[in-house]
Amino acid sequence: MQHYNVKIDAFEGPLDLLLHLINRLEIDIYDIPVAEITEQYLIFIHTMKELELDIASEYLVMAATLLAIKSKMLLPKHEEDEFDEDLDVEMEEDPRDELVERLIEYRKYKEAAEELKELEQERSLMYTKPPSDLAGIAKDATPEKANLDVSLYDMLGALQKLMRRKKLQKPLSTKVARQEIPIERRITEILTVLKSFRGRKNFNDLFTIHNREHVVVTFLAVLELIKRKEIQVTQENNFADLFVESTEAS
Amino acid sequence: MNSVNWNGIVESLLFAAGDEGLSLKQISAVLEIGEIEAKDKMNEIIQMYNSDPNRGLQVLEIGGTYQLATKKEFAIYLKRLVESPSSTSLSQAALETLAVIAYKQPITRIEIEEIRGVKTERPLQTLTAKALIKEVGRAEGNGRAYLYGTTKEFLDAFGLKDLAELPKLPEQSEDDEFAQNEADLFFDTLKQV
Amino acid sequence: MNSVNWNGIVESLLFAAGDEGLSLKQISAVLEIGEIEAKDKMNEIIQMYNSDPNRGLQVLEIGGTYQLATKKEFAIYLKRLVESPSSTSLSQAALETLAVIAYKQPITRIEIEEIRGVKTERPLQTLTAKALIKEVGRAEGNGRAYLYGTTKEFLDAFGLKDLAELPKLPEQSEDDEFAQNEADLFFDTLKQV
Repeated sequence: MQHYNVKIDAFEGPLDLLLHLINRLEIDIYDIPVAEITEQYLIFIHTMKELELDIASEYLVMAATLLAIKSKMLLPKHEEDEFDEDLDVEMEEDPRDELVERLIEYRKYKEAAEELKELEQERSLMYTKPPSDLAGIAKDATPEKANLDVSLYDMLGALQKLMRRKKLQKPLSTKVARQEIPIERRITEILTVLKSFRGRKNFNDLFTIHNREHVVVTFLAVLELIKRKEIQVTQENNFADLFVESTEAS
Repeated sequence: MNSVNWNGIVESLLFAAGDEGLSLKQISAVLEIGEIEAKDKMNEIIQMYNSDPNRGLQVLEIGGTYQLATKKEFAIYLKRLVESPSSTSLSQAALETLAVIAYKQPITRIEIEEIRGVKTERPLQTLTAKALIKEVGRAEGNGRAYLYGTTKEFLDAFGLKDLAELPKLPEQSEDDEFAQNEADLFFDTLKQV
Repeated sequence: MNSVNWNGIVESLLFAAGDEGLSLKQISAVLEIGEIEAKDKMNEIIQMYNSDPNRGLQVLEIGGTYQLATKKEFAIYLKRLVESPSSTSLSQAALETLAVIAYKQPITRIEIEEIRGVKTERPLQTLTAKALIKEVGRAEGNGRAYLYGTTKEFLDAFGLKDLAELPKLPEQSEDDEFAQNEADLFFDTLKQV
């Protein structure tokens, strides 16, 4: 039995998960093999349970629905004994119908969401500017305290426009100046510090510069040094400070 | 110059209005011409911007207002200079919810949840805060649930003139056709028996 | 077109740069040409705008930066636009300013302008005149600039009981990583002041 390495939060709900299974198993959505899909669906849910992930109740409701459909499908079909005048009726009574309808309806909007995403991306290629401040032009058009015909939505809308607007980068050179600190260099620096210190140094003291990049690089350098067994890290007890020393010095 | 310089005037107006945009009403008021004439002028001007490759700008028509924006093809240069906040990037849940609302508005939360098959409170909050949707009324009947619809900001964020410009929903008819064929096939099979 | 469309590129760059303008250094970096060549191009472009009566815009060279602005001769139309009765509702500039103040108060004018990227005197006047904002104190440090905050009238106008009732911005909800970046951006902008 195949295992799924897919996270449940990769899905937008049970319908999305079902569509995924249908695609994956290359099933005809109008003729879903309920037994098979139910089994796959349940495997998925069980895996989630084993991983002790929270499963939204909707997923469980869908599991029950699938089982109900499956059992209905197993009931003997009397219609087959009858004449073909009942064929239409028989088509409508397929226990899968409602689910199929929901899946198709949902799929429609899932696809529409994709199109919206593309539109949004396209829109983001077009830059706009804020309204100019015309304070100098209109002299004494002092607005009085009139009744305001604005809502919170208007304000939020204006704020969104502001957030969407792109901001000019300060001097172009700041971007260039922010080059990465090579880990090798930081490793050498840390070793030099530890060796000259001749003893244990508080781990926190290694972080001399408080910007994110420096902290990250320092941390990576420490990990690398531990791996190379060039330094040793000790801790007295839980939650106590960490101490670092050069293995060479000790 | 003995005639009014419409192009120059409109360009300066649009520039000053920025992303607030100008309505036809404002344009016709400032130019002191009728709205129909103003509309013709604006169409001419839109055309002029689009057809002139020397222009880095274009006039967008969004939700009943005109606004200036840079042409798409120059985005690569702008990206070298301007921080892109990518602020409108929405989660999949929010996009789906927005799609349902855009096509089915006005619609209640429950109806949206029926279509999506999941709880939809969080995406609704996000979309409201981003001013992409708003409460547009209350449903009849018990509960009198809020009805949601899209906003002008929605049109702007997706570059749409109006709701009619939304991409066509993946047509049901195709699916139906497909189903029809299937059914035909089914009948045919039976007849052969 | 087989050659680079300098005019189009520069127009889009200047437009997006807005009030902040562009230095020769920035222009030459984006266009990947030398500063001398860039300067020649800019002079050509300034000439082009000035000589074309169809253009409502001009390129100003102020303190080493280039920026787009409306031509003086169209100021009367801009005046008409500003004074045309948009009456009861607030301009986007005012709404934006109000939103920034509502969420970031107390805040100075300089900080607001840093966030909005444009001068904000007039919106502040409008909002003060409408009693939606007021001076709530003075900032520490040099200049001791006025700090602005919202008023009780603001709460009334927007139907809020108190400021805590302001809708949470998407970036304020912790579990949205995307939104978090956005918030960082927003706050970084502030820190730069």
